Amino acid sequence: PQLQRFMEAEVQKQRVQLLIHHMTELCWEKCMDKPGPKLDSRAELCLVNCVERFIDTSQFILNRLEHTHKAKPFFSQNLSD
Amino acid sequence: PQLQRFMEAEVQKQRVQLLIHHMTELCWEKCMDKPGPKLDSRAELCLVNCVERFIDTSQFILNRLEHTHKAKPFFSQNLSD
Amino acid sequence: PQLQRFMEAEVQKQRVQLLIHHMTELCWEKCMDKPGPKLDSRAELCLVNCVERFIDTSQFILNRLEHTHKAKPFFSQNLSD
Amino acid sequence: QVKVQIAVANAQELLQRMTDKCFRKCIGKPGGSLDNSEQKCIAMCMDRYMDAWNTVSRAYNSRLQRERANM
Amino acid sequence: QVKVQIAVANAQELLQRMTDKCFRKCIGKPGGSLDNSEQKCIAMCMDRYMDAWNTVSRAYNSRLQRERANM
Amino acid sequence: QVKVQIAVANAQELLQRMTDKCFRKCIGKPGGSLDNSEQKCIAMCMDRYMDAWNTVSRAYNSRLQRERANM
Repeated sequence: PQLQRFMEAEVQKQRVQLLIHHMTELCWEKCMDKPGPKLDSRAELCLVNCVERFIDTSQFILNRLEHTHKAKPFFSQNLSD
Repeated sequence: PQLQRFMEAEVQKQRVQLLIHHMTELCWEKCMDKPGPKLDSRAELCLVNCVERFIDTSQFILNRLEHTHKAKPFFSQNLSD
Repeated sequence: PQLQRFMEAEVQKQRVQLLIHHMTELCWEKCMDKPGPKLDSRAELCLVNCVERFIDTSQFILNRLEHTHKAKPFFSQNLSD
Repeated sequence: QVKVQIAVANAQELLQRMTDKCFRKCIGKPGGSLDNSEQKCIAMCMDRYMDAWNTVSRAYNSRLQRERANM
Repeated sequence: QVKVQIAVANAQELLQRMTDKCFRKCIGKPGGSLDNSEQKCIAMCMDRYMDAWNTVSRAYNSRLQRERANM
Repeated sequence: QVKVQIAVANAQELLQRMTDKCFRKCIGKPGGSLDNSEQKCIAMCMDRYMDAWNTVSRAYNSRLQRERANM
């Protein structure tokens, strides 16, 4: 059980790493069209906001799925077939 | 150990195949905007150059990572957390 | 053998699910540039046609590969190396 | 239990792809908060994305049945 | 047997990527059938995609050999 | 040992995505060699990509800590 807990924690860490790679790519496209000789403060702010808004978007979607009636038929259909 | 070496070689081959699929997609986008009835020599040269420059880019990046000081904090941070 | 058949069926189902996710993404890009307050009938028809034509395209490609001479050197080369 | 795992994986896959598509569509330059118009855009985008997923699933299944009937 | 599995996986990968690229390139707004000009476009696109795959494979292998010769 | 494997996989993932992005950004039509201006572009692109990765990681971790503090 200790080994299992260790493995689960490592799998979870890897999932976070993949999310960070994904956000880096997405925010790179949104904030860095012309990479300059330094990371200027505008690009840095854009990157930080991009991560914050991406997490906001995920949470907004999850919340809305839990509270809306539309979600139920989808997930039950999904589980039953 | 012989089976293991065989498996490792096969895994390595599959990695090369995925790299070739990836380069085909990338160079297709760079060199073949309008596929014609034949692979003309200009598109063919572009594809060959595209593969060569992609490998150059990978090697340039790897070399620079090894020689630059910036790489060290990144990789050590990466290993320690 | 029964467990194996069950697992194979589940793996196959998951492959279908991934195909559906892939087609949703592709057809979303082709048919839904501006999501409106309702799924209008034009977008719905476009989605259905998009799925049908995507499957047509897959089948067309598979058929042509089987009947063309070009396919043979490719697949045999592929199998022999 | 395998069935539940696959259903969960499937729902997660849908969630991830939907989040990605709706973020790209609704957030232009990311600002200091998720403002009202962005939230409305995301809500609409979610509903349409799930509609699209449902329509695609139905279209795929009906095609499959037609093909089986023709064999 | 492992070799056959890898070759099959490799052919499937090529097929998937080719279908995706040629569908995107040849089908603008999906209509009620795969019309003649779309079929021609797909056929041409397939041939060029396989040419590209072959050219890329050859270029990669010749680079690999040059590198090995230099070591 | 699992930790090392994950760190290696993570570094490889970063390397692959960075190579892809910087190749797309810096090499227009691929020519007969990697010329000087392309090399400069790649070097700058690498540095900015690693900056972006670091900034994103920090922003994600600080968000996580704020969320935990609020629970």
